[in-house]
Amino acid sequence: MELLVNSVLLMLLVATAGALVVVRGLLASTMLTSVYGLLSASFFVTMDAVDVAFTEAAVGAGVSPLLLLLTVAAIGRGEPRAAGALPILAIVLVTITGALLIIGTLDMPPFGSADAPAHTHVAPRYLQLSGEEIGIPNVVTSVLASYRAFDTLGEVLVIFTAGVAVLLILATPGQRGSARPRYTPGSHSEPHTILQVVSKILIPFILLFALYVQFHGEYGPGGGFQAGVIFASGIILYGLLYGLPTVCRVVRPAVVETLAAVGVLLYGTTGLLAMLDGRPFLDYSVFAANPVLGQHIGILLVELGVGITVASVITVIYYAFANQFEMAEG
Amino acid sequence: MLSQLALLPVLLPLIGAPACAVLRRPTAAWAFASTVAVLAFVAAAALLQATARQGVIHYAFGGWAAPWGIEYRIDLLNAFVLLLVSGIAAVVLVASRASVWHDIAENRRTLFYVACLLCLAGWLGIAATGDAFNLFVFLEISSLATYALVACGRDRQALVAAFNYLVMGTIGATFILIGIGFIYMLTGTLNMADLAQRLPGLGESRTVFAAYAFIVVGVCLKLALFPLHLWLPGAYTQAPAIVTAYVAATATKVALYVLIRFSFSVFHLESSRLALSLEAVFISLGVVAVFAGSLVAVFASNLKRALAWSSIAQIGYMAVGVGIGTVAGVQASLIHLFNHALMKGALFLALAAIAMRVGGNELQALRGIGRRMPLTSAAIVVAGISLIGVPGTAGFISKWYLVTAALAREQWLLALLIVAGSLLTAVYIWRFVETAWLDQNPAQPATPPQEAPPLLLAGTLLLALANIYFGLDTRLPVGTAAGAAAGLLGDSAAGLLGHPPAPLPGAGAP
Amino acid sequence: MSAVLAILSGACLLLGSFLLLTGALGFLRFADFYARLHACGVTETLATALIILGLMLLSDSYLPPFKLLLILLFVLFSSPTASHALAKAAWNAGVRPRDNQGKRDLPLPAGER
Amino acid sequence: MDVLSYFNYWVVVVLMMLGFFIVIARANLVKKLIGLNIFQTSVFILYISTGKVAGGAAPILTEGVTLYSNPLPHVLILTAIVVGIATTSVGLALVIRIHAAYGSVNQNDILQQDQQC
Repeated sequence: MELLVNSVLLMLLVATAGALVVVRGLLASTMLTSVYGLLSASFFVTMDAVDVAFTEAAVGAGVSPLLLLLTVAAIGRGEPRAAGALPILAIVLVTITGALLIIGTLDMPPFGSADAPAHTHVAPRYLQLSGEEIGIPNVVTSVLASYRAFDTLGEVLVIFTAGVAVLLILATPGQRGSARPRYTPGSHSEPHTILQVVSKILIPFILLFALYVQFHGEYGPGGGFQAGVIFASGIILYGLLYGLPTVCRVVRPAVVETLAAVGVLLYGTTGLLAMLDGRPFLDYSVFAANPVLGQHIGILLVELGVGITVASVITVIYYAFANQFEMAEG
Repeated sequence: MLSQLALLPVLLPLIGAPACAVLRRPTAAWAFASTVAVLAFVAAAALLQATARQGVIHYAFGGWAAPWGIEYRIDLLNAFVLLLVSGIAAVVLVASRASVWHDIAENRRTLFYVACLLCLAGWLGIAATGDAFNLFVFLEISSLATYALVACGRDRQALVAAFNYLVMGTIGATFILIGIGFIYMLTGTLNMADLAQRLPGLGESRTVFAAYAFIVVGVCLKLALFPLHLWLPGAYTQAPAIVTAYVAATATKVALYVLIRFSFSVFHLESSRLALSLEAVFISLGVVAVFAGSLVAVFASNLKRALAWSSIAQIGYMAVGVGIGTVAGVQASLIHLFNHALMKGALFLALAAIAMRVGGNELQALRGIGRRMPLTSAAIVVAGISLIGVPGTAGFISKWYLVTAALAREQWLLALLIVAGSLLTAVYIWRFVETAWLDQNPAQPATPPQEAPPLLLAGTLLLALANIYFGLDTRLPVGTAAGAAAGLLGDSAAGLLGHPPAPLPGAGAP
Repeated sequence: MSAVLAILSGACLLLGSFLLLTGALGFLRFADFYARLHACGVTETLATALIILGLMLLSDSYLPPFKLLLILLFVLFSSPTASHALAKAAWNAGVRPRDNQGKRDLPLPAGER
Repeated sequence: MDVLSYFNYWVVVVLMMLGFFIVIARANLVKKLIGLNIFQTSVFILYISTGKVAGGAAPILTEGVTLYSNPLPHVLILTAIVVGIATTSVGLALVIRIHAAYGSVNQNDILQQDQQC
């Protein structure tokens, strides 16, 4: 049964990717990308990677198509063009890469086998000991926020870098401050009454759900990153329906930009506190006499830092992109 | 305190970048970023001294022991690259103010320095880490920041260059990710030291071969080794002047470090069946890169573009050193890594000054520049003859060790080609000398000297003089490189060359 | 008791899946944009509701049905709204209802654009 | 050799090739980024497939369950997904600026315009 679901999902993925090769319109490609994200998220669920599936659903099927749509809106759909000459070089390169990949798979441990080295060397400790060492049920969160917390700091820094990079690239010369949207009332000609009413009902719950995901990540799938994305999506939904100027009055760009840095600093400071006590960076045992409690506090703080940065950076990126769209319109 | 030293060079820019973003005034951001870079440099110098004295320094994040947590294992090679990168970054950032104020619009300056610090954090994180996946994460931090910095160039072509860089860089990073995934499948670990122990036991696994191939191709994309160099000329030429100096002297060096680290300390290339074929690949690609890069540089009409192509040629020399694959070869490669950073740092800083005064780096516009900006032009010449490899300069030392390493393997032709490549270098450096002093611009009356702003000039001269200093006192690069290469190849025979790895004269040297 | 529940739940799931299938068929076969939207928009809401109901009946504790109920509420709000947004966007973009063969635009009642 | 045991990996290889092909062969810059996205996502699928243990449960400790799938690839891919979206957003920002500067997002048009001046 599992095998059947697996194969069907994989075939759908191949079909989507194939369609992406053929389709030329940007709007259709964007939709297919979203489908691809959703399908891969479903596949991750069948592979027991619930946290990853959650993230991929939020990012692959949500944020990245949204950014693509905003881009397409700003640059126009463009005319689909007929294919040029057969891209021989591309075919050769791709074939070589594919051949190399196939060669690489030949000596791999078979799919799903429990005695593969990947499942016998480092990972067992996480599964066996994280219960008593960290004391939270979600092993992915344990590894993410404690055993490999430095990687996660790097991850937060990556998303922070993305925010900085987008602002740096899209800041229009001559404009004071960074990419601040202009306040042009009535840039949306038509009110979306039904959508606005429904979203007004939903947005509080979206934000509430984000908080649930944020603080429940130790027990179930979820955590700072997913929560941040969901929180930002609430803000983005508001922005899409009420216009950029309105959302900017509610959630000020300057505040969000500062919060992006604050999240990283919160993470970093959590790590630094251990150093002040002479222990290694990100050693949470400094927070409480009981090491398990210390881990709890540390993970809570660190995840909060992740959530704040992710929510702010995604909002900042949305502001910057939507601003470009409004400039293209006006 | 000492126990925290291993982390300090990385941690400073890593925490410094978000802190810098909170600053509102660009001048404050510049001062802050420069301070952070200088402090990181001091920390790296102390770290190098500590590693030279007591060997490998371990640092386990979060207190979790090695294969389960992330670990820094700072040996001489890590410390050497950390010192070089943070040193160049410190000089360039301190010197950058005037040029950045000239090139970058006011509302972008603070973010510009944040991106610079993020870049630095990424590079230092790559150079310090002992975990394969952690390396990938920091690689992406530095890459993303670099794309944005390149896109800040004044011309619209900068945007295209940045986009191409982004696409190729991401392909490279994804290849590295595939490679890491393969070796993780086979060994179950991501820790480099642990990998090094477990990989040889796998014998002739085709998956190991594919993993190494993907990692090498990915790293070579970042390294811009011919023929994977396509992003480099555009990115270097179109980036803001100061960014070129910042990136050219560091990013490819870090990529070379990654190549060496994976080849010799993770995959143990020297003892593998792959060694022979890879030797041929690196040496031949390296030699082609030397000639192709130099030839394009000779005919380029823009000095910045010429030097960008020259970087491709110089990367070729480093690849040759890796290809020779002996302790001497790797040592030569590392020495050249160090010296080339000094040369290109000085050259591109000087070009930044010229771009400020003249408005561009077209050779045609540089006529008579030797009289208008005598010190800056002199710095170009000094760094240029170092690039050629004239005795008495740092470049000579690199070439010397490279030729010696080739001869030790009885590769006569290779040695000859290395020397011949230098002659081509001499041609394009001569073209600058000719334009700057001999070719008077008839339309333009003799203008009074108009030197670069003081800090920029100081940075340029410091790096140019470093080229002379390290041509005469070679203990720091040669000694450290010898120790690092010996450590990599697990061979204590480095002493044969007469350079014991340990003693380091004041690690705070420029 | 549990047998009855199982049969009930199975019936809900089957009916829901069948409705989804008809929706998909309509989406493929109908003539114009609005008819297609109608086909999948209407069936989807009911089908999702039935499937969620079927899953709720299967569970033996209180928390999962409660969560499913929340999801159901969310779907009941969001799915018709999404259909509405799509239809409105299509209208604004100038898509007009077509005849049964999908060959030409239908004439609009007087007073409409 | 059991063909089925490698089926997953081979499909993933096909996905990667398709994504990689879009990146190289398509001249539209947005399309290139989409291809990059597909390429990266396929690598994620490879990693996650590695982490699967047949008959295992999701790595959330539950009483009575002894066999879990490997959590480590999940952690790595969480990070990699973030890297992916970061790259996409920076790339799209560049595309918007390129469109403003050149009036086109087609690689060939841009190349042509650059050569003219």
